[in-house]
Amino acid sequence: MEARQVLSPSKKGKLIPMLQQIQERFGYLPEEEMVKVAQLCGVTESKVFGAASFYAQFRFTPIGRNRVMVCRGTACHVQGAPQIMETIERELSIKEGQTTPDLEYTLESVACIGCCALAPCIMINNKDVHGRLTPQKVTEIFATPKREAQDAS
Amino acid sequence: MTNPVSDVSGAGAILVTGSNPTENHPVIGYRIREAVRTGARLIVADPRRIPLVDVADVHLQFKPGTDIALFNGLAHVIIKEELEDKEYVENRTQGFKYLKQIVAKYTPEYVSAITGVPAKDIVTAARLFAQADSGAIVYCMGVTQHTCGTENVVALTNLSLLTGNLGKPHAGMNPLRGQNNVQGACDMGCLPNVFSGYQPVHSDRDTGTYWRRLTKERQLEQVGVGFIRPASPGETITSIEFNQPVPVDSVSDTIRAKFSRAWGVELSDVPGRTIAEMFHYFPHRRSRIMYIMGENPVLTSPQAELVREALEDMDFVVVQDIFLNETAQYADVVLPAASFAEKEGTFINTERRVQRIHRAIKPRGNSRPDWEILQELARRFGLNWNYSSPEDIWNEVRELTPHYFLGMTYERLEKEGGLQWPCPAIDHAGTPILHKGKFARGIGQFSTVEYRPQAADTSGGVTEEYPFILTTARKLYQYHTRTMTGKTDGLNYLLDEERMQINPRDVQALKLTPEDMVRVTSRRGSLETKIEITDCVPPGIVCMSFHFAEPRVNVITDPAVCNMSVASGVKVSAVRIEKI
Amino acid sequence: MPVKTVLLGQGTCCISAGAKQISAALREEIARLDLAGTVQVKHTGCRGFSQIDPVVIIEPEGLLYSEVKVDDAPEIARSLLPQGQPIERLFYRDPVTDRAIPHHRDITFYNNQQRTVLKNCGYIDPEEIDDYLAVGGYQALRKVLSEMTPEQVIDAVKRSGLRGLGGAGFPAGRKWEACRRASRESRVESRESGRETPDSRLQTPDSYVVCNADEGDPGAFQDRSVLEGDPHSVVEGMIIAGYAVGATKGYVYVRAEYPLAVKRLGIAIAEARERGFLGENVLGNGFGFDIEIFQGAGAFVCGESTALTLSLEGARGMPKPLPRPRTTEVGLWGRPTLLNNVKTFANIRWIINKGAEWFASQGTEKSKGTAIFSLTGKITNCGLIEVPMGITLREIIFDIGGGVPGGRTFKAVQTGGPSGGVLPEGLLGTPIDFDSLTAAGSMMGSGGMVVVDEDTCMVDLARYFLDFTQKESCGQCSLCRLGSVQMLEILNAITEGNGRIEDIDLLIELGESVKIGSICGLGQSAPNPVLSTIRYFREEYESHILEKKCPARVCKGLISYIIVSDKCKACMICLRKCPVEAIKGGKNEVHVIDQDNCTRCGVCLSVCPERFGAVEIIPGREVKIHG
Amino acid sequence: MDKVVLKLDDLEVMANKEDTILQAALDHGIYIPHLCYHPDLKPFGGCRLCVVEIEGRGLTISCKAPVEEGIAVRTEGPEIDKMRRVAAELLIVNHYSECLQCARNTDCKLQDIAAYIGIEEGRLQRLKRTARDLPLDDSNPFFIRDPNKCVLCGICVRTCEEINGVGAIDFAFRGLDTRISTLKDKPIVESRCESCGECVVRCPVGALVPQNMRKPEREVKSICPYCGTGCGIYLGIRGDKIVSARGDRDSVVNKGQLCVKGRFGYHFVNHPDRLTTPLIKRNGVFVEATWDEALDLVTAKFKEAQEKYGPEALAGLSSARVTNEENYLFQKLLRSLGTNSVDHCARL
Repeated sequence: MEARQVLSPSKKGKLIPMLQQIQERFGYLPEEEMVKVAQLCGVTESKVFGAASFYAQFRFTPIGRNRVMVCRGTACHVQGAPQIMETIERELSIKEGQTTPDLEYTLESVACIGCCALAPCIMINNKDVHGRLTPQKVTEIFATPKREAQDAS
Repeated sequence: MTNPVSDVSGAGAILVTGSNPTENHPVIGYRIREAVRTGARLIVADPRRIPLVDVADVHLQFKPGTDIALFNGLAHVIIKEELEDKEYVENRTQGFKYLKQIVAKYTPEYVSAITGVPAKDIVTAARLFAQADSGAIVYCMGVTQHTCGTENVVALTNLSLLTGNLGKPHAGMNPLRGQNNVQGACDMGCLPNVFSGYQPVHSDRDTGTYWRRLTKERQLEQVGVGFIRPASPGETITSIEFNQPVPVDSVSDTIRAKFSRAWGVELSDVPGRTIAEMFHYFPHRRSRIMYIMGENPVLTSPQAELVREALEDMDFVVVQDIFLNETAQYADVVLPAASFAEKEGTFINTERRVQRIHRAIKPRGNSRPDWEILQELARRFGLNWNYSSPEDIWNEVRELTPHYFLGMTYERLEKEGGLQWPCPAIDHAGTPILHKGKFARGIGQFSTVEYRPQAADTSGGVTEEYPFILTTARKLYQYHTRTMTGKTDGLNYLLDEERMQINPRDVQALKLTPEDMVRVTSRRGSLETKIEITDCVPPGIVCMSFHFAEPRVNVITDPAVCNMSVASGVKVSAVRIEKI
Repeated sequence: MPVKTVLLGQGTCCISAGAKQISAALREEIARLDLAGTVQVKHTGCRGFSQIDPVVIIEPEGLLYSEVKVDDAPEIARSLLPQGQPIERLFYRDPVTDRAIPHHRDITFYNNQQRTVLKNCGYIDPEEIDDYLAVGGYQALRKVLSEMTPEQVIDAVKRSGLRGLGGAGFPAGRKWEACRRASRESRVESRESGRETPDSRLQTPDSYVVCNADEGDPGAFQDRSVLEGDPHSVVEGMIIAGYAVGATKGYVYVRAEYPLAVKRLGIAIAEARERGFLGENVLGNGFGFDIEIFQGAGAFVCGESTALTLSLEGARGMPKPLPRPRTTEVGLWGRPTLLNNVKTFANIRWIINKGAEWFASQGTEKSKGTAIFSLTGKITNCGLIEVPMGITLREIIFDIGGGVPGGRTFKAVQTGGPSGGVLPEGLLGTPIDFDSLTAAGSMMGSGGMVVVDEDTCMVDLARYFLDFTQKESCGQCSLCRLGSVQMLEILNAITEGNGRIEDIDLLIELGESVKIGSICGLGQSAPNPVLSTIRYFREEYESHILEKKCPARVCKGLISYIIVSDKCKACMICLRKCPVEAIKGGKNEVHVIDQDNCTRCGVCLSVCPERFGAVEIIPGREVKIHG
Repeated sequence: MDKVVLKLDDLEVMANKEDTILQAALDHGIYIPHLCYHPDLKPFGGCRLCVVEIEGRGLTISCKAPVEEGIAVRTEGPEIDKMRRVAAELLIVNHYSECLQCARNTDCKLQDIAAYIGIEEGRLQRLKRTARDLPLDDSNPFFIRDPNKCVLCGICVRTCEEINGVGAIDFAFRGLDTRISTLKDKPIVESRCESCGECVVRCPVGALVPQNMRKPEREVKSICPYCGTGCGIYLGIRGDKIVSARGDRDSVVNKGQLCVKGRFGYHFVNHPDRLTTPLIKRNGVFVEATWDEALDLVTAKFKEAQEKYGPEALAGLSSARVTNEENYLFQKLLRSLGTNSVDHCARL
């Protein structure tokens, strides 16, 4: 029965790559863009949302200017990642998955950055890795830019 | 429908044209989507982006009124690529060589120029349809409600014949009837020229209309007024080689005699008026007394203003209905009828299936089932009617229409979940698929039709003054004139007002905002409406439904009729749109 | 002609440690010293020894400089001058013997390994196809196309005994064979069915080869390292697979979180296409094959074959319940699909080049070849290792990994990530192979190997893994969706001190039900960390529940931070930094933590100067310090 | 159709070759608990309740396992019971279960399962409710969606896709957050939902229920009064009012399916605007009349006009809504009165 279904690889297979491109451009998936993807891929909007919301990569709200990703890999966990997350949450006054009201920071966790030797570690804006962290070091990382942001506002 | 509804599910390819099943025949819409899911190829030929387009392989978005060119174009590709069912064409049809000649010039490029459909889509669609194991054609008013409606059907039938799709499962020509018993009304003889089972009343069973037969020479004076367009020589009918009328004088005489004997009355052979003729443009050609049972022509007829005038002008109007509808306002007497849930009887659905309905509750107040009212009246006219139940009436229908219904007793209908006509004997299983093995007339006739552009001065002709084409449609959440759906709060909640569909590009060009009202003016009349901005309609085309009393789209539609079927060409009207 | 080559690891881990800046600085210095003619700087993948990244290797001497900083660049450049001398201070120091080791071949971390898949990682430039060709790249493909029939290829893979290295260990040859059979049958079928229409003929290849590089296991990074360090070996393996099973199209499903791997793989595919290894006519042989990269959007469950396929099709990656056709029969777009892991494909060229018998001669009776692990956690030598099957856990952890650092005691090793289990010291003799690990209550899985010491709470570790799997549960089946969350809730209660002793049995009952009742491997293995910790460390659960103490001093609800008054120098640092002002005291007044207000965030511990070491964690919450 | 013989517990049964074990069991009156299986839909396999054991092969879910010649299937056993009980308990604990206030009370699959398995309060109390409270969606005038009662069987999703092909809803998010959702979880009325109610009919629990539902006291078979498809329906009656309509599963036309108008558009029958007495227009105003008054007037007027203008002056419009019998009588009447001017709106 499953073999009989007529599937068209050309259109539907582009769904996730298209969503990735959109997120690349907007930082999240705006609703109108998802509707467009549905039309282009020949699926319904609910399917697009169903797929998008299934994958950790996609977001539905605008993202902060600085994206903080806390590694939740095993090595990081046993070296104290939960404390690191808590400290950042306290420093930024947001919870995991949220964005600060001034759109300065978005705090996320990530399955594994892959720097297990540097555990526990975080990555900011997909490039700056801070490793072998302690709560104290975290406070220092967020102290400076936060103050700048406050000054600016 | 030549084939049953359930047949759609297994079709190899489906061509849907001039029909929006998911809104107007939703359950058939489910079947089509189901077919697509299990591998059917779907071709949608429609000026609008109807919901089915979402699952279609090809959407042939042609300009309204260019149906014939498109269908001939498909035939052209099929013949050119030798995709026709050669054995079928050879053994079961005639006239192939004429068709071949006629469609020769309808190359994809030529058709593309007329219809606006990309040439490659025409080729793809033709291949998809012709190469499938079975191809079903599903159509509706979008094909027939044109001044060339019959010719559209002819061109479509050619496709079905070419590909050998008439008379086999999962295929066929499948017009979808809009109302629960429109098929039954026709089958029962509620047409001027036939008794039940299409038994002719008089010899001219062709396109002859009351008016034309009586005053043939005076037709020409009507040219330009456009109420009924005449068949001027060489324009339409004469170029069609379709069902040439057979001389049936002796046949109709015999039939009239049969009914006359059975009913115990003398029967006239004067052709009757069609609906359009009853409300004729000229008062002296109208009927003087109207008996209207369960209809609302004030809303449904094209150029509705004329109908209203005609009704006001008449000597006496009787309306028999379950609600005091818009037409009833013009009645002198209103008779309260029982609804479908309050009586026994049968309906015939679009696939020719006769099915029983049952009385679930008693009639409201003093209302009565229509058949009882009719019997009461008949008796007052001195007719000797003695029906004790709808079953009595049905048995009379069976006896007088044996070739269609003889085998269909109430008992069988009940037990077998309905039967599809013809069912001429008590041991006959009914006929799910027409034309199986053999056509009713013996051999399938290819008929040739040519595309004719809309003249600029006709209602559909687009000019600078009337740059838009207005087409009409129905919507999911309402039904006809809302006499029934308008009584369900939830349906009104989901769709509570008319909004004319218009493409965003036109909106931009006309500098409209979503809240704007517009005035829509045709050569017939004018109305004001809100708009719905949507790319369901292409630029240059606007669409309205006729569900609402206000704005009433039929005040501006074209009442010009098809010369053969006398269906109105409400699908194409040239209009102009102004912001208010 | 260069005389010396400087190899600079540029894997994600190396770059995180600053390898990019070092490279730039080094190149600049080399140019400044006019050494460009004699010294070649080559970027390579990671050499696996993450602990000492960034690493610089000087060939042909084989010198290894560890933990290099940008500031070291001028000195390294100078050492490359004809008269230059090795820089001793940058030599790797063995943590056990504290001896400086100049050459990489002498480092125990490396010389106890047996590198096949990782052989070229760290030696060749992954962005240069010629580097790969120079080490024999694409020879296997040439051989296959010129000398072997698809059946012979499949036979070789079967005889090699290679098992899928994605975790489950299904024999690769059998999978290939099944896929080839299905592919041939379906080709005949679609021709006969007559349902072919003009466009369907164009769009659907007969079958597909898919490389699973959706390495979602937290703490495993071997697939990434292979793709970053030797992408062509995967491409070559896939082309050979395509030839063998009759596929014309391949996909690499790689995590979007691996941008560098995606980039390098993209370069490798483009280069291979340019050189005729990919395309409509591979090496002029008439066989057509091409590869597309698909970036996985982040769902652990997409490691499961049907979920991965659905994901490629643009749908939710919800695994299809059994019974159902195998992916080799009905896979991507309903076509037969060969799905193998990165490492499985990377092994193919060796099997072809060196022969199935050579491959089969390694490893154990039932598990052939090598295994790759990401060795992390409380381990001295953290990194990526490749070892022959059959080696024991003890050898890996102590001989290669150098044991637990900081004089701490080994407690357990967790293998197989969230699907695996925890093995205590008593099981360190377990040999590494698919069956032995499963028998011990763990699994090979995706190759994560996390060593934990006495400071790791086993309840918390189980909770951690379960938290991961329940977040990654696709939500489709009742047992996985609700059962894993229920178990997590119980574990949360236990770690917060609200556990009941009957919860342990409830966990076992739920765990066993989830194990037998879930649709896919994710659910079926989700209880493993819980069940194995209960099995080996039940007393830790009991002390959480009965004594309200976390012996490893991890679970926040069951520990206390205290300031040891003898050690406190009343320096005010912790007092000022405490976010909730729970530390009382003053200048010259020994500080005390108010236990009622303390949130146990750990700031005081991390700010207390190391030389004082006055803040300590003690198990339990009974401590009340008044005044 | 090919048949196979298999053993279900101790019963030897003959089943169609294409059937699944669950279908074969249900056909033979053997109940296997199930929640996400629906005979109209492709099997899903998510609820895990229909687990059985094929002897010699181990556990499998019966909604997806095909019957085979000679297999012996056990529907109960220690392992099956344990797993099924845990699965059922988890579903029940996370189901918002105010049964007496639920429109689906006594007509609920979860209640059936609970009764079959025998739920023990003590065991339930060991578990925590882990699902969160989510808002209701009552945006559609015809039905209510209550995510707190949803068991994520996916029947609504599959119905929307497989039965009517609309696809207005799908699973969204994952893990415990999984829910049935439109685009961005917006109210259903803002989606492409066509309000056909097919999902409402199939929902095994109270997660989808009709608004203002009233159970009928009896049902009468009929045909839908709307379009020409001619769907078979059962009208639900309570007192002298129609309170529901459902598709006739035996109808070859609609196989139990209906559209929004057919399922929910029956209120016109009960509507107070219905004409209940004949009306005669006097001085431009309608006044109520008796049947005799009205019919006598009609007879007189018809006769008068026919005398004045001839029989052709009379014309009748019949209806595409009334029965065949009535249409037949209508044309019979007009033709008997000497005119063939009878038509209806077939072309509109």
